[in-house]
Amino acid sequence: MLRFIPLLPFVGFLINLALGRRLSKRISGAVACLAMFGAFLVSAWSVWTLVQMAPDSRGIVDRVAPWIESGALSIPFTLRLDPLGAVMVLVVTGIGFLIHLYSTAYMHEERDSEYARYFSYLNLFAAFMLVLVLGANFPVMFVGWEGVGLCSYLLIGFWFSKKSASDAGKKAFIVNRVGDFGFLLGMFMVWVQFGTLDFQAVAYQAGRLPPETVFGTLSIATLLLFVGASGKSAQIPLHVWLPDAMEGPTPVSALIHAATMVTAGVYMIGRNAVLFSHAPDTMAVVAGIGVATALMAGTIGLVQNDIKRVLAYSTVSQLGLMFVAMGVGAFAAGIFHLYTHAFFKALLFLGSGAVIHALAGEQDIRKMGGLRRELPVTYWTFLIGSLAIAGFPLLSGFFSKDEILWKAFSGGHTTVWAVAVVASLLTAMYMFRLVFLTFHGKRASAGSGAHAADASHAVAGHAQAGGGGKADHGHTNHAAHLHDAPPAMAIVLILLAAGSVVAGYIGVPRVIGGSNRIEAFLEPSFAVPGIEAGMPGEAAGEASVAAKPAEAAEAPLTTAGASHAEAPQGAEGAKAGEGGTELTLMAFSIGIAFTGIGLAAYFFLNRRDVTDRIAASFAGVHRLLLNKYFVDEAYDAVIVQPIYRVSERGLWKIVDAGLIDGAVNTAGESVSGWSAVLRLLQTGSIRAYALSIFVGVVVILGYYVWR
Amino acid sequence: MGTELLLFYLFGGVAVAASLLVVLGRNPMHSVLLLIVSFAALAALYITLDSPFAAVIQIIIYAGAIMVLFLFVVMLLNAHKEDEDVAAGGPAMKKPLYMGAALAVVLAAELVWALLRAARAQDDLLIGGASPDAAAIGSVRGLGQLLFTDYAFAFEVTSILIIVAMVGAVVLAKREL
Amino acid sequence: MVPLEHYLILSAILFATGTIGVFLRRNVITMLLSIEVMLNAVNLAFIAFGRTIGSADGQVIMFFVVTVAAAEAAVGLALVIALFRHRETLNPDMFTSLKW
Amino acid sequence: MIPLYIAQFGIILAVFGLLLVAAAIMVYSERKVAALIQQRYGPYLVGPKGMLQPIADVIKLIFKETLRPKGADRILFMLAPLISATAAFTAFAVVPFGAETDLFGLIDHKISLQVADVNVAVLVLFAVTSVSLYGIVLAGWSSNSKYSLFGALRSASQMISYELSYGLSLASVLVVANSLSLTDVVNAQSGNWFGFIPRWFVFLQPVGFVIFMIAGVAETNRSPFDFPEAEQELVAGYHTEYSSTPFMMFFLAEYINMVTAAAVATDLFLGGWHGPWLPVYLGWIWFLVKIGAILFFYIWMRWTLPRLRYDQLMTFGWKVLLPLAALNLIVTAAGVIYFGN
Repeated sequence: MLRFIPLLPFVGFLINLALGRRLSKRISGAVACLAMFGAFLVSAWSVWTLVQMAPDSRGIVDRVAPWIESGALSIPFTLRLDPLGAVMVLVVTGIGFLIHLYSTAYMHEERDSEYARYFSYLNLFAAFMLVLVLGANFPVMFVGWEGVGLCSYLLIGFWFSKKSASDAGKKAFIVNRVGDFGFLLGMFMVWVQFGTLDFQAVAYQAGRLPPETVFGTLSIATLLLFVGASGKSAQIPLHVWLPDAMEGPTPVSALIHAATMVTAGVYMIGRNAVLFSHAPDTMAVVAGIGVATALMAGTIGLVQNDIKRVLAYSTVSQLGLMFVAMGVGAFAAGIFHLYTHAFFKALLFLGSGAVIHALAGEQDIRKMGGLRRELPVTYWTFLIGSLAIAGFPLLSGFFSKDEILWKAFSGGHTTVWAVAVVASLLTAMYMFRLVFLTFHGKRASAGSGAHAADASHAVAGHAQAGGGGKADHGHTNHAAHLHDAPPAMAIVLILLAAGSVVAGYIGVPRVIGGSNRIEAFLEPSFAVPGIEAGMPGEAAGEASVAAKPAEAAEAPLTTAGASHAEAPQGAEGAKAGEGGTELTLMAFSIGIAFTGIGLAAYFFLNRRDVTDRIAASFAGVHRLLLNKYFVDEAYDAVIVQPIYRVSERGLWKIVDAGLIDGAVNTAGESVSGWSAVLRLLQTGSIRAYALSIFVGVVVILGYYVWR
Repeated sequence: MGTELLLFYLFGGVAVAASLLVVLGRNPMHSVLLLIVSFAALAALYITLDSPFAAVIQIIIYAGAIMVLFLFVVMLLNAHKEDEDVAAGGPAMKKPLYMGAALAVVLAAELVWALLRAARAQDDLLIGGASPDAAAIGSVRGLGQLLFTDYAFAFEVTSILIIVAMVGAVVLAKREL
Repeated sequence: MVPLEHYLILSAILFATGTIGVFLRRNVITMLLSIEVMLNAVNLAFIAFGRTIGSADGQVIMFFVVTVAAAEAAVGLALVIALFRHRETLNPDMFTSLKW
Repeated sequence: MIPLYIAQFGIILAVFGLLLVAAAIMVYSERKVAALIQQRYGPYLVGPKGMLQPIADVIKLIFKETLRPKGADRILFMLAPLISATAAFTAFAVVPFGAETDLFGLIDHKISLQVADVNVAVLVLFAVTSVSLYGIVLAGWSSNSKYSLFGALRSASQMISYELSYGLSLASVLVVANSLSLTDVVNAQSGNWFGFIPRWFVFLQPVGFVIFMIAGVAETNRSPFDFPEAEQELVAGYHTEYSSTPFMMFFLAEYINMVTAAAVATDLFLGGWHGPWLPVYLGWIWFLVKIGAILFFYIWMRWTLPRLRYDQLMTFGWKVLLPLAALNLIVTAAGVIYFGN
């Protein structure tokens, strides 16, 4: 049954691929959307069946086919749905479907063939993403992993005729290669260590080991895996590709580069929770990187002027937060935030898409302003999204983010917590800077903006990354007069807004009367698997036995593992004790959110002059932030240029032109030379040929005679 | 024994003489006819070898079909005499050819040697002593069974070969395609 | 019963005769004839062997050889006719345009 | 009690003589029948009812001068008629014309009434026929005249073309008789079906018989297939240039070939010497009767039917007769397999 979840989008992809250029927009769009919707229904159904099962033995397995069988290595192509996967699947198919719907309107101005191409890519992405999520072992997941990488490349470079777009695509692809390399190595180490690649088997065996106190195999493996994760999820130092990825169509940014694909890293760590929680060093690294990324991205986001780039950096920083959660062992919290974030970040991107749509491809927020009245739907939905991400009380973002912060604090990582708090403050600030600059105040220069858009459109390719008027969207024909999102978009926006409001309520913390249902739901996925790992009985028994010391050792680290599953009331007691602190922290983070909003209001709504003055006085810092800490430049200087030089001077001029071509040419010339000699044998006289044959016969026979 | 040997020398001599004349004669027509004679002699030898079927085949197919074909061509092109050394190579061409002829003699020697050795090797795998019963070999029935069981595949392939040859001959000889 | 060797020597002589013909004659038809002579020599050897070891395989192979010879003659003569049509000669030394 | 080889020799001589006589009779009867059909008298001066006419012809031919055209190939020109005649005689060697007999106790054990009882008789017949072709071809080529050449070419191609159908129709009979020896074939036709229908293969193989007859006519270059000596087109075809004895040999060969063909047809299809009322040792009478009938049929055809066109002949041979014969053979083989003889 599970196999149909990825299969449906894949079929849609095939259809649009095969006869896309013959189908009308309506049909190809319908095909894609229906495929996604079907996938959504199937996954909803299977999740429902999953929920029916006993809490700690939830899991649906679909053995599609034996795949790689070689000696000890046996990798079946198996799909498994467990609580973690369930959340991801719902996010991917549900939000994926909404974004497909949105795209039908957003991409409407493309040519039919382009339109079909877009949707075929989108479907393909969904298929691969679902394989990634459902894969029951590393290689299957890796298939999805690479597949989504490919689709991301294709979709970022969708307008490949625009150089910046194709460059961004290549950049994303190459940076992801680095990460994937790490992933592969990690996979190999896991294989060497455990002799299996099935997630549950690995988790089971890892659960039996004591957590590494010293830096050892597990740490290396997990670190390598984390490299992969950070590549896919744009963490330092591999975060550079994500902002550029905004060259792609906005729905793509929403789906791939905000909601689903970039969270694959987080998901992967969650998938290997047991493994990671046995490698404290790695966990520390994860937390550190995460928080650093969150802070850095937040600061950058504060000064960017491209609406989508701001969102991109916000995505990066949110991903950072998720990694913090992972790092402190609050896997459930991380996934929870991933889930809520999918809603409001998709919402925000689509909203920005609506804005860009309305402004004829204008993306520079300095040229916007006062759109509140022209685009009410967009405005309100966008506002809700911003509030949610800023952690406004009782919106989804509030619960998830607060959960992370609390877990970090209660886990004893106070520094991490502190930085994370700052990051969330920044989040509130840049988000509302965005809101105010875009929708409030007075219109800076709408017409000129539109015209600039047209101009820049006419001069394709002049638009460099980060520049204004990047003409993401192919509107040319409407000028200053604005129109709100067309119905398809509007519906999606409203749905997502509703989602961002309510999505959090499956994870209301206990202290405020909620029963953190999602956590309870997710925990089994992070616990050391028991029977359902498909282990023989007695092995399962000793598994549960072996699990205990492991958790005991984990205790200082995290509240992960089966502790909840085993002794909820004990956990309750513990929580009751901590309750006061948690409430305080909650109040504190609420305060943070409001502070951020207020500061944003002060700086970007009332006192723009102050802002400019600050920016002027801290010109250096400002330029630093504006140029994203010069990371790209650094990479260019440290990695790209040397490689380029070596390739040009050494590999090309010497190795290729010198050795290889030389060898080939010499071979060719020698052949022609020899044949010039041998040509003399070709007298063209039949009997001469016969004679030569005959001599051969005589000689050979003679050899046998005189032997 | 004596008569058989006598027959062998008689027909063998005829065959060799005829073949030599075929090879040395200058008139293609005569060559063709002499070749038929040598075929006939060989057929006779086949009969002494208890292979009447082979003999008859030899006559029917070789003498009756292939040679008629040659005869036709000779008659159509009426190449009475083979043209003298107007060859492009001219005398220069001759040397290697005489060398080839000389080599042919060498080859004959080598062949005799090799075949005799093969014959000696043959002796130990004789079936049923020095002279197996003639009926076993001579009977057309046995031959047919062999042909359509063990050699069935080869037989089919031959038929394909024949078809290809037919088509090829037609295509080649057609004046304009 | 004539010993096998006699037949073998005879066939060797015939074969050599055929080869001589291939080289001495300046007439494509005669060359083809010589080739037929060679084929017959081979047939003789086969049948003689088959007789000696008392199996009919020799004759079967002879049968195939004959068939192949027929095919060869058909195609070869067709070629001869085509050549004669273009070159007005049967002298193989005139057909030297196979050269570069 | 005379030794065997003498008996054999006697038979050979008898066959030889009989063939000569038969040829003479054929010449005579042909002219008579022709006259009959054309409402003439035909030969009637020489001997009673002109019966000695053939002998007169022979004598005349023998005493004529032998001419050899300029530029004719001396050897081959003389060789050709010999080949034809020899082949004609040889062909009959394997044709049995009577039941096995001990010649009224003259010899100790039975011999069959034929020159040589080869177990591949039919194939031998073929071989000889294909050789007899050379007589005609060589005659045409060696006499260095275009008429002869054309006649030769025609007869050669015609004989080759029809030999295939000839062989196939014959093969189907062999399949039924399950033997290659003509004697066995004949013996397979002894007895009757339902007591009154003789088990002749003509009833089993009607199609084969028709094909065999037509092909036989073509093989013997008789009208309506007598292109090799189509008078109106090629004077006298391959023997245009011949005179006196050589010519006589061709003449002889032609008629002997007819007789042979008739004999073979009789053996294969008409049950050879088997027939009602007569004792077995007189079977040869039946044989002669049947041959006579077939020969009369030949002559009859010759003087009744017009000559076709050459291309028609070829088209008919290759596109009608050959496929038909092949089909017939296949059907026959299937039947034999199905009914198991």
